[in-house]
Parts: sequence; structure tokens; C-alpha cells
Amino acid sequence: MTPMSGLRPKERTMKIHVYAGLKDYFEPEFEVEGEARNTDELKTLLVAINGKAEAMLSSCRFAVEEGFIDNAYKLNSHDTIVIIPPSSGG
Amino acid sequence: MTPMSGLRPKERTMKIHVYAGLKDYFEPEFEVEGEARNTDELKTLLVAINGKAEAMLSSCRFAVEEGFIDNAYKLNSHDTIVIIPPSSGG
Amino acid sequence: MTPSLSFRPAVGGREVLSAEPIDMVGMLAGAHHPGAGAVVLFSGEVRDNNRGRPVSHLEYEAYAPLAAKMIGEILAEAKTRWSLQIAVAQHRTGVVAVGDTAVVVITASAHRSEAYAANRYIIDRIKHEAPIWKCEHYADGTHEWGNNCNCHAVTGDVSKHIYESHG
Amino acid sequence: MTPSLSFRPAVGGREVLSAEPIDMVGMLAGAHHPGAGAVVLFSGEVRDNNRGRPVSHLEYEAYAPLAAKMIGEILAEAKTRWSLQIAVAQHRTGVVAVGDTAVVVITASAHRSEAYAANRYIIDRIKHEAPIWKCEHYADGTHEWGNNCNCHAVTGDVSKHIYESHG
Repeated sequence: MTPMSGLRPKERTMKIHVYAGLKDYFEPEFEVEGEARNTDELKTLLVAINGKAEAMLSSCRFAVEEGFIDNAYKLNSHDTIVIIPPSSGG
Repeated sequence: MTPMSGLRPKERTMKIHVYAGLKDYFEPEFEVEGEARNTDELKTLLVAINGKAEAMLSSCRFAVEEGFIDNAYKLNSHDTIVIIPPSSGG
Repeated sequence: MTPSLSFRPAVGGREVLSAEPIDMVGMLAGAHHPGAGAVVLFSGEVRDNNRGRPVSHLEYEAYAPLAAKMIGEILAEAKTRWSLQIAVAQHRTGVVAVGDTAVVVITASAHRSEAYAANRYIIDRIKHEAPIWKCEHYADGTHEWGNNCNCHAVTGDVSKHIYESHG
Repeated sequence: MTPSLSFRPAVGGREVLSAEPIDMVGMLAGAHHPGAGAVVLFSGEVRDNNRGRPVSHLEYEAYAPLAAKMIGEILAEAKTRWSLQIAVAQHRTGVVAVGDTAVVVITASAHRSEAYAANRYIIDRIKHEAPIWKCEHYADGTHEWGNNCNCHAVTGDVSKHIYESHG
């Protein structure tokens, strides 16, 4: 745990943006508290917040800025994680 | 030979319309004299007029009014025979 | 019966042959349908060269009564086969300048596969089968009737054509 | 680095995402090239029903920075692969009424096979891969995010999609 901005040590938070059908389960933008080093761990945190989102989350991609990330990407506390459901398709 | 319009018996004539590349060998509209009961016989008459048209004529279709005809069609002296080279294709 | 000089209207009421510039924008504006989620437009345009030889313009000639009848039949067949809401086409006759449109085909259907497949089918059949011919006028002043359908060289029958898949 | 809020321009200089109605006529007017003999336009339009249920309107949401980047890359790839003279696209965001256009793709090439194949490729990839989502608003007041790409159910990978042949 690293002290942030001179404040007392606190749990790490990450900014999350969700779109489309995921907004039925989460606010469009929110912060999640907890330790998630990669997207699999982030999914676990999110399912803990709302278990009903589990099925949809399993079909989602994740992005930071203009690029997709996979589970090998090491999440940083300053990243805004974008969660991307399947596209409009047909 | 059938007398036509009360005039003396004369050789049968057919009106011919040609298009596109065939106009390099024939006038756009002309009459051909001679006996042609079907399109094969008409081709023979036309090759006799201009032998250079033989190759192109072999790839042409024939039509009367708004319909294609094949060699089984019995040509009538009042028909205008339209000779149709291959279409513009590609 | 004499050959009709009036060209048969296409499904949408527009003539399928035109001696005047094609109103592509007007055709497209009219090609919407509340049940159609996909509209595909093809425009065949005059290129500035033919196999590298500079072209000044093209000239299209048609045996109009039969060409119009055939295009109408091709459109009607495609409309049925792919359950299209809209199938329209218009082909130029006369002189067409470089960059101008020689032929337009528009199809509309509920989903996109059908609109694409039908559009391609219609233009392929028009180009191979309708009695319409193209004369290339070159920048050097010469001209040439050509680029014609040559399917009969393979099929052995001037009425049999070879097409790519039409979905 | 913060995510860019300006959408990347498409190959033709037009933005690939638009919150305003798509100027399809203007796009088509600009999509001519003296070396292109074939122009193909696809317009995806809002149908009045979804599987028979009356639709009042659609709403499109996009993760704009990534969607714009991806569409630009898809267009550039198609342009190279099929030697296109022109490849442009624009996708709506926000509310789109029944009968209005949600997405337009225009391709131009020397011959028609390439323009058709590339056009289909571009719209398929945009629909399956770009982060753009559709919410159906029904006449009964309900709404539903859906009709989504479901390829991962077959491929087992949310990044792997199934396409029909692209010539």
C-alpha cells in the first residue's frame, strides 16, 4: 500500500466507465475500491458489487484510453478502466 | 414465293437492325434479300454480304420486338430482325 | 405489334433507361422503407482510362425496348428472391463523361446480406445480359466497341453467363 | 495522456462518429474518383420493428475515442487490401428515428468486385468490433440494449468474430 497525495494510506481505488447494457447493473462512471492487479481480478471485484452482472461481464472486453487490454495488462491506480460489452452486431 | 401487295413476285426481303460493333460491318438498318427461314440461314446471308462479320455474328443473339429468338423461330418477311452483340459485360 | 418506344418503368416508377444524367441523389432519397434496415447503392462510373489508355468519354447504345423489359424482369426477380422492399435501377444511353454515372442499382431489405447479394446480382445480370453496349472514345480520337461479355467463349452458348456467387 | 475527445477523421476528412444526422448525399457526392469505375454505398437504417415488435426509435452509444480509432483503422486496412480509391464511413451516436440512417459506408474501386467486398467487410467489422451499442426503444415505452454480436458464444473469445466471406 502506497501513501497517496500525502494523505493517510487508504485502499486503492480505480475509476470505471461502463456502457450500454452494463448500465443496467452499474452507474455509468464509478470508483471501485479494492486490490485488482488485472482484468480478471477486476471482474471478481465487480461481481462482488453486483452478482447479476456476472454473465454480461464474461462477454465484455476492457480498454484503457484508446486501446484494448487483456488480462496480462497490469492495472494502474490512475487508469480509467472502460468496460466494453459486445458491439451492436447484426 | 408469294406475291406481295399485288406486285410481281420478287425475292423475299427482311429488315435488319444491328447495334454496337456490328455497325463496323453493316449499316445500322438495312434490308437483306434472300431466303432465310431461320437465324442460321440469316447468318449465312449476312456473311455472304460481309465475310469479316462472321466471327462477331457467331457470338450474337437475335431478337424480334421485345423477345429473343433462337434458330427454331421461323422468320417472317414482316419481322424486323434485331442482331444483338454481347452486352457491355464487365 | 410494333416495338414499344416508351421504356418500361422500373419497380419504383422511374424509367430504367435514361438519355439524361442519372439523378442518383433523387433515386437514393426515394429508396427508403420503414421495414428496410439496409440500403445498398451501386454506381458504375466512367473511368479516365481503359487498361491504361486515356479515355475521353463513353457512349452507350441500347436496344431500348428489350433492354428495358429485361432490366424490369431482373429487378422483379431479385425482389422476390431476396424479399427486397426496394429494387430500382437506371442505365444511361448516349454520351457519358469521365466521372459521370453510367448505371445505378439500389436495393433495400430488412437485413444487409440480402441487399448486398441482390444488388450484385442485378448489376451482373444487367451488364452481361441486357442489350446495352459501350463504346470507348479515347483521348487520341479513336473509338472501340468493346469490353464485352465474353462468357460464351467458356459456356459455348451466347445465352449462358458465368457469375460470381450471389449469396 | 487523457483519452482524446475529438473523433479521428476518416480517410476522406469527415468525422467517423456523428451526433447529428448523417449527410449521406454529401458523402456520396464526394465519393467519386476518375480512376474508380465502381462506387458502393451501404446505409444502415432504423427499422420500424425488431422481430415484429414496433420500435419508436434507436439510441446509439459509443466509447468514442476507441470507436473512432478502430473505424479509421478498418477503413485504412480495407483501402489497402482491395486497392480502393475511396473508403469512408460515418456512424451515428444518440437518438436515431425510424427511417433515418445510423451508419453509412462508401467504397470506390476500379472494378465492382472490390468495392462490394470491401464495403461488406467494413460494415461487418464496424458492427462486430467497434465499441458502439444500440438501444431499442419500443413503442410500448420499454427499452432494451441488445441485438449484440454473439460471436464469442461460438468462438469462445470476445475478440474473435465470425464473418461471411468478404470476397
